[in-house]
Amino acid sequence: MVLLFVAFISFLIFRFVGNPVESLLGQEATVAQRAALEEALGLNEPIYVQYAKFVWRALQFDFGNSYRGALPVAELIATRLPATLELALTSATFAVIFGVITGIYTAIHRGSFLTNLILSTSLIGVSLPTFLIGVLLIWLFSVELNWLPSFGRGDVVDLGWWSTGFLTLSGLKSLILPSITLGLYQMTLIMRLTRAEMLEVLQQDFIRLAKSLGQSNRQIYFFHALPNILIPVITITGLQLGSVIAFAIITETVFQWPGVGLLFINAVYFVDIPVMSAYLLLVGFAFVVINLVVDLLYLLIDPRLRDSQMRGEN
Amino acid sequence: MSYVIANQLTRHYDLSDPWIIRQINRRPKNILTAVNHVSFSIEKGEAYALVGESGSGKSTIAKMVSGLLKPSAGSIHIDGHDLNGPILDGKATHSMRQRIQMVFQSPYASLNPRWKIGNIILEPIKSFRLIADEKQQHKRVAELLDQVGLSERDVSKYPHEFSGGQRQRISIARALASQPEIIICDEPTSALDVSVQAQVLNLLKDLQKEFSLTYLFISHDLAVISTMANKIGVLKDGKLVEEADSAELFANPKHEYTKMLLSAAPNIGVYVHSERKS
Amino acid sequence: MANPLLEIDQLSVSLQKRKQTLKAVDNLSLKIYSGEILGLVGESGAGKSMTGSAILGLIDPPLFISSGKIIFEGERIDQNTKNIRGSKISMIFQDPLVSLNPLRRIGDQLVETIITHFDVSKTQAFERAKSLLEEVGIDPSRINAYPHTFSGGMRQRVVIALALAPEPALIIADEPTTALDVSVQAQILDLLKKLAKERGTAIILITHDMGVIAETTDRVAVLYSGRLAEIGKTADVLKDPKHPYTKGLVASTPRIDANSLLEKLFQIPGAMPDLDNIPEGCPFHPRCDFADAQCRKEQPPLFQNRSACWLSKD
Amino acid sequence: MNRFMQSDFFYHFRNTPVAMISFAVFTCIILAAVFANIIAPYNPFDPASLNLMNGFTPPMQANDFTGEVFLMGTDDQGRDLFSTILYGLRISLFVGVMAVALAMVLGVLLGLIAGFLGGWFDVLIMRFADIQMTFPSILVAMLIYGVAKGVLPPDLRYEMSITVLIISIGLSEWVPFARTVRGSTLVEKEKEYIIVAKMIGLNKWQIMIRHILPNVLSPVLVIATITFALAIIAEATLSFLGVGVPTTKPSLGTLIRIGQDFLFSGEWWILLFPAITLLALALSINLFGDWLRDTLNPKLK
Repeated sequence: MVLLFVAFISFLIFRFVGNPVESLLGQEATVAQRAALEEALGLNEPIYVQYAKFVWRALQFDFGNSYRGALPVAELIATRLPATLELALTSATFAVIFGVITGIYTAIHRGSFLTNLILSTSLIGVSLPTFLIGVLLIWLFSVELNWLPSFGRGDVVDLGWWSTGFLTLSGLKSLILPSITLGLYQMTLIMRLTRAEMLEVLQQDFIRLAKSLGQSNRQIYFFHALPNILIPVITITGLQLGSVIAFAIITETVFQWPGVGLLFINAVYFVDIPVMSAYLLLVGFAFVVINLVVDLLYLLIDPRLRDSQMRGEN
Repeated sequence: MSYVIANQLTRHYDLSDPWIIRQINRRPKNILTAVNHVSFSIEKGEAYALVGESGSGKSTIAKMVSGLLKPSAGSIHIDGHDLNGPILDGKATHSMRQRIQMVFQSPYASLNPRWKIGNIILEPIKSFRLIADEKQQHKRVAELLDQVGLSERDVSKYPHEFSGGQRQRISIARALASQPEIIICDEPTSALDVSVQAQVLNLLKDLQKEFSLTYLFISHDLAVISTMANKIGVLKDGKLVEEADSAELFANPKHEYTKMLLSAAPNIGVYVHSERKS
Repeated sequence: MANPLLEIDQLSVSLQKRKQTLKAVDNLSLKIYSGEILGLVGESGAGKSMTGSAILGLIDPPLFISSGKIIFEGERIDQNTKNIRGSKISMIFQDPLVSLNPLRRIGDQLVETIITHFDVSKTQAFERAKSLLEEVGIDPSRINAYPHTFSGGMRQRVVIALALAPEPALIIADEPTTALDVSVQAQILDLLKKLAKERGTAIILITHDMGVIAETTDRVAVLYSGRLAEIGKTADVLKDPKHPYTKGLVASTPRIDANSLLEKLFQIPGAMPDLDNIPEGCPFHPRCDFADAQCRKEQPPLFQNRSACWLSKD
Repeated sequence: MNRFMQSDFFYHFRNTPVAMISFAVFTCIILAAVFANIIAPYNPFDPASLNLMNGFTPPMQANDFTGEVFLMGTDDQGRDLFSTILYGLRISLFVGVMAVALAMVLGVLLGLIAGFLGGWFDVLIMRFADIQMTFPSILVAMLIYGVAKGVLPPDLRYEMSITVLIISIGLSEWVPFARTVRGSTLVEKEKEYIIVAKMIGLNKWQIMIRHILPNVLSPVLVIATITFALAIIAEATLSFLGVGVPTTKPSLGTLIRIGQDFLFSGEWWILLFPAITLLALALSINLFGDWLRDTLNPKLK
């Protein structure tokens, strides 16, 4: 459902924005040339047929050719995807681990010095645009200290169709700054959410009951509170994971990281429609997959949902 | 003929999944019958009470009598007019609406927190176009406030400046503003403290006498009902299981459920009674 | 008479608002004996729940205990509550829908509480949990069910079983039946009476409902504006109230009676004052028909261990 | 007004230094931007006043050729950085305010109608919002920007770029408004004062505008402050990426983009001062918004 809708939007963009015939042929083309190309691209067929064909081709990863460079879009994306996925994965892991830990810590130790420090830092983190974090990190670690590379992926190893930067020292070094840049904002979000949920759960009656029954803080935090904050945290984390892929656009621009984000921003710049719509579909697809995983995790955690699913209720 | 006649009132709620999901799971429609063939009648100037526990359908009946909800089957006649009848003339529904007003349980949710008291009470007067002249309108608001035991100075205050009991008084004043003949009281005192509850119940009694109002009283509290209603209907799972004059019902309950309710209801009378007898 | 199980001695609970110190509970003294049900009755804001929380050490900022002692089995517990709380004193809350952890099986919650307090194996704890469920009238075979599968009244029974798990000497029940239907309320109150009688557990029943007090408690303490207005055997207090507030309360409570329709209810004018607006002298004097100059100036002490009213002086 | 001065809200404000300081900083920035033409020593948009010889003057140092001194130094074209930042602020703030206004009006209206009427309109709007929410707003803004660029004829692209930017950011931020308003509307419409309003015969629009709208606005205020910070950051980000305002009328983001290019050659001030300004702006709005949320939401008190 979501995918079909996203597909429809990207189809509309594909079809109606920046007339592809003109983009391909230029303004001086003859009428006959136009007709021939429209025929070739299938633009003379009814809209719904075009849409069906678009979806059908998309299912086979056929998004047509990029206007610039005339390479197949699918191929372009395939070569760029590993870079983005590695970056996104690293920073998401970083964001989730540190976000949840600091979130719980700051909720439990309210008002302590470290908590206040973390909270005020996090507010700066939210207010700092991602690109500025990137630029400042480059300035500090690349220009002033000269510790880490400021752009690119470093050396990569080809594993068939996948090229990885995880296996070389320069690859790993190149990964550090971009993933911190990308993960910092998500981390603060996850942290603030975890903290807010934790504080809310700790005020519930069943926590007060557990407290009045003399259970230790450890039991209360981990046995009672933690499972109850997992659902919202997982939801947001899932959403953030998707955002990470999209936010990679900014990070990739700052660090000249050769991923799909950089591809997209260039596409926007040059109005390269097939690349834009394919990218949109890709991100939509990522979200659908993540949502599915999140839904499955819900069932694992919440018995109420499990029961209603089994009874077939909604 | 009785003033309010509810005849075979029935209300279903459709709790089923969308059609397509039902087809996939091969399950039938899930219909809840909240009110099941309930009939009762209220004489003019009488106070009739519906008593029942949660899920008995008493609030659904209140909504149907007030015209907010259409019955799935059955009919309601007020003063000989069918409430949901074919007279779809705008004026007729307007005058029907004016005749029936409601007082609700929550003293907090029943007043718009952003409105001044004066405007809250004035709104029905304006909406029903009862008084056109602005000076007369203000006079009427002051009069209404006085009738419920509040002061004219309160018109420019906001609801949060009042206590729960005072807010219920404001609600009552607003209900009176449209000069209704029937007031439906949906648990009007169950959110109030005992000492304040007595004030509100007494006020309702006084107003009933003064304006010969007809009350439909909805409550789960038998003690409250015994001080307010002269006729009582006992609801269980959407059905009327017993109906009697209140003296008769308390002295000589017939249905098992009524007996159970009476014995379960906490009653301070245990002690006060024995005092009287001794 | 035997030594009291719990003694509250001149307890005050305060809060700081702007620059005022407001007293939610003011100079309250009470004694509770084993095996009795003591009712704490009052209208909203009278300080009855606050008193319960103070006994359990659940007073959270901005509220604080500003003076007084709470003595349990001869030991002061107002400063150090950790070891007493839960093992000797349990609590039951108003809303059973939120007093159980929705994500944990009721058995797990019971077993966990039992293991916290007793040195028993998991299987032993499990058996004990089953017999507790049986005692409160729940089929022990449902031990592995989740809270959402129980009705409100059943859930309150589970909460009571939880409260019983540490085998406490005192249970504080804060409006335990307010959220329930009348018929279920009667069953829960019967259960509490049975526990007090069979186990010898003392129960403090906090409620606003004079009917519940009449039918359940042995002794009753009437609170007004955080102060004790009257205390005594339930039968005495209800039959022959000494304090004008209690008199008004009893007379304004509607009773199930074939004749009551004809009479008007007795009504006390006005309403209980807000915390920041408690009048000088006896807090009830603006609403009292018998108030004189002394009432307006001086706060009455408790006379004859019964009533805090100048009228009761002799 | 007197009532406001005595309210808890104002009392709380007076007793929260963070709220007061952030509000003061924010006010200063706004005033500086509004009166930029009075405060700024140069007009950076006037090519005649530029002297290329002044390029790359470090802050508070005399230029090697002309001997002029600039508070925050100059950029590559010899523009006085302080003046450029003030004028850039104007553009950033303008885009932010307009985008938030657009998002707010759109979101509040759609949320109110969807929540009150329910039915297919609700399903449609919320479904659309869900799907849009799955894409980060910056991506949505970029996409709208890209599409608009594709639709507009090339000669209009330059002139319309700020309008396009406002619309892109505005359309990408309406969802939180709509969701919140819909949520509060669903709660409010079940309340009994609404039932009374129905009983006295008010129509849907009267109920929506006169009764519900005033009661759902306080969370909107909080979201508006937070969205304002987001919009300013979004504008800076887009400009930084080169898809925002044109370089001839630089906003803060554009300045940072220019600054980044000269980072490696040691001209750090071109980056630093715009960055600090942006941070101060976003931080003060966020701090104030945070405080506002805590104060207006009694649940967290």
